[in-house]
Amino acid sequence: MKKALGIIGIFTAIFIVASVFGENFLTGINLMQLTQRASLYSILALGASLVIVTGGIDLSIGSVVCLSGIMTPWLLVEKEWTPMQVIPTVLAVSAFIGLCHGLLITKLRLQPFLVTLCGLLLYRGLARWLTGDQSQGFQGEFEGVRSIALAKFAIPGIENYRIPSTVIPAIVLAVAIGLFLSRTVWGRWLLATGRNESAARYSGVPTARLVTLSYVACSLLAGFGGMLFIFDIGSAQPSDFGNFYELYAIAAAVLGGCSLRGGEASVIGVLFGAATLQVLRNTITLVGLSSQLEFAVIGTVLLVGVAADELIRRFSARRLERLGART
Amino acid sequence: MKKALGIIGIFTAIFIVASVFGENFLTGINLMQLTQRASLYSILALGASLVIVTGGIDLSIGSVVCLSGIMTPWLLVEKEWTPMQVIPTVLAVSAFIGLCHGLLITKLRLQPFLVTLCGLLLYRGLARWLTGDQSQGFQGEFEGVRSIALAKFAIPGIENYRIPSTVIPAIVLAVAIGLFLSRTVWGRWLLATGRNESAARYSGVPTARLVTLSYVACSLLAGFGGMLFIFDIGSAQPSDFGNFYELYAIAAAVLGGCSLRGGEASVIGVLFGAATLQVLRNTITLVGLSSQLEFAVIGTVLLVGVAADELIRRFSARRLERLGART
Amino acid sequence: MPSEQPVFLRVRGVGRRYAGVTALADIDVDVRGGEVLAIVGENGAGKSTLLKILSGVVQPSDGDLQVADASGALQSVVLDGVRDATKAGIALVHQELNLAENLDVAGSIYLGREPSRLGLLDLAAMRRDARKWLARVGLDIDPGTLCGTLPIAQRQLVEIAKALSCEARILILDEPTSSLSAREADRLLEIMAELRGRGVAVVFVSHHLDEVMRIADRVVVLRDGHKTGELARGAYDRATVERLMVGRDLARVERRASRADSRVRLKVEGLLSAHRKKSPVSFEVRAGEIVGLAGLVGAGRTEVLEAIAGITHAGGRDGGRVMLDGTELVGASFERVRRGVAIVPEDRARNGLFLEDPVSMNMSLAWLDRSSRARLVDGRGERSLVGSMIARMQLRPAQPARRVQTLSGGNQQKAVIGRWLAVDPAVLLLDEPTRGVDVGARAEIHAEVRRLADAGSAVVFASSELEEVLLLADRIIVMHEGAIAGELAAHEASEVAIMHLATGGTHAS
Amino acid sequence: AADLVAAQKARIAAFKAAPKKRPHVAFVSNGVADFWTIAKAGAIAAGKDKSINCDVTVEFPGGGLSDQKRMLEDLVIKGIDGISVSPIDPTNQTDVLNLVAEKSLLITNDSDAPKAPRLCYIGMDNYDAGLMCGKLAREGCKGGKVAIFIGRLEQDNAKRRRQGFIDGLLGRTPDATRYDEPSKVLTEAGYTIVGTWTDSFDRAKAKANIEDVMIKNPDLALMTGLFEYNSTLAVEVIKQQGKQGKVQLAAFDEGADVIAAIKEGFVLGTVVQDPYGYGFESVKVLNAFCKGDMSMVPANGMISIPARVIKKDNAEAFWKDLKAKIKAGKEGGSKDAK
Ligand SMILES: Nc1ncnc2c1ncn2[C@@H]1O[C@H](COP(=O)(O)OP(=O)(O)OP(=O)(O)O)[C@@H](O)[C@H]1O
Ligand SMILES: Nc1ncnc2c1ncn2[C@@H]1O[C@H](COP(=O)(O)OP(=O)(O)OP(=O)(O)O)[C@@H](O)[C@H]1O
Ligand SMILES: [Mg+2]
Ligand SMILES: [Mg+2]
Repeated sequence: MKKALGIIGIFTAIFIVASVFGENFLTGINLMQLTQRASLYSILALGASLVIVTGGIDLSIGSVVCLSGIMTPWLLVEKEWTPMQVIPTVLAVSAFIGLCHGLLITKLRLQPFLVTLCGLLLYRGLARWLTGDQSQGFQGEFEGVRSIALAKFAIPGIENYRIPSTVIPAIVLAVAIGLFLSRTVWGRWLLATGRNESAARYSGVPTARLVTLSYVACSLLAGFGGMLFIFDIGSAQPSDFGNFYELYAIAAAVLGGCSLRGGEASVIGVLFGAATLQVLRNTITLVGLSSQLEFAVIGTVLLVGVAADELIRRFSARRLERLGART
Repeated sequence: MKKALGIIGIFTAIFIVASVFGENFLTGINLMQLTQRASLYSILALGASLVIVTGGIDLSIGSVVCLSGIMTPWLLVEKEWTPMQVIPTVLAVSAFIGLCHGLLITKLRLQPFLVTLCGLLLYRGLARWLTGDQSQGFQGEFEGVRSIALAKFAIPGIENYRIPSTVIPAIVLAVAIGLFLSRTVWGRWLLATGRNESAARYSGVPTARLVTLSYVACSLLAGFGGMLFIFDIGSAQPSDFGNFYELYAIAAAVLGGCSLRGGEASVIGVLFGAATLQVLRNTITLVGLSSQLEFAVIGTVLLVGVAADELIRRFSARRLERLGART
Repeated sequence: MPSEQPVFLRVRGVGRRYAGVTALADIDVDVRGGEVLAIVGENGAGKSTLLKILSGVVQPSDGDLQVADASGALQSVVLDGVRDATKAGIALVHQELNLAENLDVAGSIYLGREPSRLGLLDLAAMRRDARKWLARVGLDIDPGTLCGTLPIAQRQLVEIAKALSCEARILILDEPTSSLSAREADRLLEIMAELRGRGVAVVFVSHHLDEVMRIADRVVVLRDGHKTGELARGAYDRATVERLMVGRDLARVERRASRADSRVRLKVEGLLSAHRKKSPVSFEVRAGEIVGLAGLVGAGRTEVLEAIAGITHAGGRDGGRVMLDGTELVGASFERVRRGVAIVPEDRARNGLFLEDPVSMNMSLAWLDRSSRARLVDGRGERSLVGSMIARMQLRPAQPARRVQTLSGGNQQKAVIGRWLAVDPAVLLLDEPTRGVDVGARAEIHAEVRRLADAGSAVVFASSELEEVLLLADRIIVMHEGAIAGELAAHEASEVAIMHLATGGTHAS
Repeated sequence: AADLVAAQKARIAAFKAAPKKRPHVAFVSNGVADFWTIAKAGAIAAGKDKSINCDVTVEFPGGGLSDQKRMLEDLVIKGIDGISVSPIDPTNQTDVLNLVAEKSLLITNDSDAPKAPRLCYIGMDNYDAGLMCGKLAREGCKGGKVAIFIGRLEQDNAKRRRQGFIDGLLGRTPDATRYDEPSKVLTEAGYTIVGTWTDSFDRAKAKANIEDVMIKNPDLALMTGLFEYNSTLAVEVIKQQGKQGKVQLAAFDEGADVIAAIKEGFVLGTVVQDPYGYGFESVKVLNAFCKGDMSMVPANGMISIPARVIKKDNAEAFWKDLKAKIKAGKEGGSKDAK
């Protein structure tokens, strides 16, 4: 929780600015769409944070999003599979990808950066080759399955704002991962492995198995996220769908208090990290800044945010020290 | 040298395959163009390796390439500066960017990933804003400056193949960095800092200064590389120029034997790493594989390459041990 | 206290506060040339903090440091960083090891002070001079060896060589002998005496009072960050010092009666280690028995313990077998831990601790797996366990939420041991169990280990301190160059007998 | 879709009685390119035009489909009165296009979405433009090996443009529904189309593609770069390798280097669209809608702004005109011309 305070602060600041200066920012429909986007990216970021906790990194998230997002309509439309066949298949493929990463990293001891970078190239290439570079979409059909990501639930008494269905998996996953890390033996082991792999091994932790598991979970979530993304967007091009999403996911996790050296995570922080990025982008449009400036603004705001967070933290630590000595 | 053996092996294998199956692969002009491309990417990769040695990472390389590559023709053509003014300015801006990274990382102790990710967004945004998203080119002029990257030197006795001028900075930088790391006091300190910062600090090494220096060098090389790239290509669009180049640079460094945990580098390996990626792309076109498959092929080849390297290493270590039992 | 020796360094009213603790308060010390100054105190008393302040690693919160200049006059200084200290002629060997593993030994020794010509390293000179300093500390290795491949004792010697090579006026050593065996420790004491003879000021910390008795000219005693006494040679004895340290008299612990009659719990057959293929090791440990492994640095004790725990896989296809209660132990370390094997590693920072994590996490890690139902952590149970283990191990400060990194060295060691004592393992393997632990706490740890053995566990420990081996072990196995050189029952063992075997002599002693 | 169109028309009819005082309209591209910068100049010029006079927002989505979707959603929320969009993948973008039609007024530019509830399309037919380019090539090069370079093939306009080029080059009877696989080598009418290469907008790669293809086929007779920078880079490579006149180039769009090369005479010519017109007309039409006026929309819903072929004779005049337009657009400030 303490680790998440920084990003919650940054989020709040941006939210206030957006409310004051953004046209129609505080309307139900805008908040609804923001919730949707934040949920989708959260799912990827949660996966990323599991890998980051082990001290690893997964650069293939965006490509797995692409592969699963492309496969879903491709299997449904071109191959005419039923949704009941497609969903498990896509998830299984994603999990298998993660398993390969995990085994290459733990058994062959290859660097995670390298393995998942190859993955980044490979799965996108696979998606492009599979579809012959044609964009894939539902062509207006499959409303049924797509409602997994498109349904909205009304809240009695509140108009305009309805809860998007993607919130449910995002929250369920966040709670599950949060509990997993703090309340289960395996979660504790994962944290220990990330902090000091060798000490974890001496303490009887099956480190290789846990690291593998975290890569499986990350790819599985990326695959699941990719499916939700495509249900939401309706169509995608293999050559650009999911580009840079790994950076967004990792950025959300790191902003949320995960250290890339491993052993630290904050699920609440990750959710806020993902939401911050989305609110920021939305704000830029609603405030009417040029989309040319979008990147520059996001970069600056994040940098100023984390720098301010660090300075505040330091200042308060120094005060504590000066007060000193309770012993 | 030993660390570079793996990538030299991979490179050789690909080179042989390309010679056998690639149409006109072994022609002078193709080899000349490959030398040119390998040199350009090597410059970025050498910069990346300096940062990786410290245990850090620089994700902003591609955006610095973009900013400097866009600024060069923009200042020359739109602002009508002279080349003598433009080149130092662009290099100074790049170095200044690196200085900011270094200070944020060492003084504020922010995570390098986060700082340079913000940089990735910021400098591209800056380039887009500066030029109003307009692509920048030399419009057929400035042959003089451009020859910095376009001149070719004939070798007496060899026809067709001439040495591209970009080889010179690449080789000079490689030798300089190689000597720096292995033969100078500062290089030694950099290596020590990368592996065990506190050990270095306790030995009186000015670690913060060295880390800052390495970020300055990395951005400076990225800026220099960006300039050479634009001299070579002639024009660029701010929204996509240099996208993903940081990944190519880091991949080349890691393939070449740099460990992302820091403290390890092999300059020869980095050169071969950069060359491998370029030969691979060239081979795909010359062999006549669909460009859709390009990513998939690169991913697979690299993965198989590093896995094979690791297995061979392990196998030979075991043989050595079996022969050995040196005690 | 008048003394004819010149004061090199004067400490006046120095204190250091951290968030939550006062590590050091109002310390006055004079460091004199040609004198060996020992600093003693319990774990967490503030010894390391004081030494770090003297060497510029840590800045004092208050107080004043004065350093003698060329003419011998004392000048107030601010030592901001190691560089300043080096300039003032001060060198420090840290309590925790600090070597960059990617450098070779020569590179490590000269890190920060590399000889260079025109900016280029003078590698030849570095190697040559490094060899000289290595010989000085009695370490016979090639200066081109990578530090990462050295066992901990050799690293410690490299660090000492590094400090010696500074040829400083003031040499500061924080528990330099804690991971050395008797022979290397003796050699180090000789070196210290020699330096003293040459007018160098030597400051050192040790928990071995016999070392202190042998060499120190003056002893400064710290307790809870305060100076409780300063005694000159001849004015102190062991009991006085202990009383000043602990505030009471320490009870002497006697060796307990051996219980070698019960069934065999742990059986090691023909174990070949990963690095030495030639000499298989076999021995048995009975239920309730405590076996001590003795030997010189590099004798192979660590390798044996790690092979039993499955950390390093025994070399070759026929790497020997380890049986627990009659069934073979197979697989990786986690499978062995499941069956009740526990190992306290030699290098706590590298293999034992999660430095950035709180004490509670470090102490409950092994317990989690045993206690949890359905893999869920029982939060309340965990808290009470950690509380009771902190009390049992006398961890100070007793704050479960404190990061282990900020504990003193001895307290860190207690945290690692506590992790395993919490789960009552069937086999407890301890590698240098009381490294850096103070006298009082050492007795406590020994008592805990005995309690565990009395409950029927098999205990094997390796220690470089003969005193500890003699005191704790029921049976002593002496190793020499990777093989078992002989076995001694506790009652027939003596330091001489052990050293005889350890240096390659035969059993006929 | 039909009822959404009807609903929009009803709203426009209602504006007749109560016209919007100062409408706020948006122009959304399908990516970032010089082409769109020129279109932006047109849109902003229209906003400031005395007879039109409205607020204009221009958005360039840099991240493909999902980015375009997000921008459209955000614009709708902002309460924009009308949007002219160049949809990246209209067959699969029905949701977001419907959303725009529901809350605002939807027209398309550059790339059409006939099935979407758009009120009209402003632009040209990319197949026709490709055909022009193909014919230009056929005139200048009587057979031999031909290579096609294009940023990417996923978008509809790219596919149509490429197909138009092939049909024009080979002298087939025009048929926009034809589709030749990009991976196949086509040998027909004395020409061999050796392949189509894409680069996902990475220029260094685009250049490498051209160089590599020229190495693989030393006897290449003709190239075409179907996106602006593909042509620009082709000119660059031809110059660097001194192949002026040996390899012909039929270009697309108005890259500065391409125009210069046409003037020099080693490029056959280029097919240019009128992005300025797309921008200008889009704003003009949307503004008229907000005043309740639908008269400029023809029955088939296509407001055609045809492509032109620029050759050596008209290059100079074209270039001067273009520069003047861009300059006028830039003077309006960076983005929102209010
Ligand atoms: N960085 C820090 N942050 C907070 N507290 C610290 C820090 N470093 C030391 N301390 C505290 O200061 C006190 C003194 O520690 P110090 O390391 O000096 O003890 P020591 O006498 O060397 O003990 P040992 O014999 O166990 O090495 C301890 O209570 C310790 O927890
Ligand atoms: N990773 C390794 N690579 C090569 N040799 C090793 C390695 N680890 C240990 N050795 C060698 O094996 C020998 C036995 O080392 P070990 O650490 O088991 O000795 P020890 O008796 O525990 O001594 P101490 O702990 O006092 O150093 C040493 O000589 C050491 O050089
Ligand atoms: Mg200490
Ligand atoms: Mg040992």
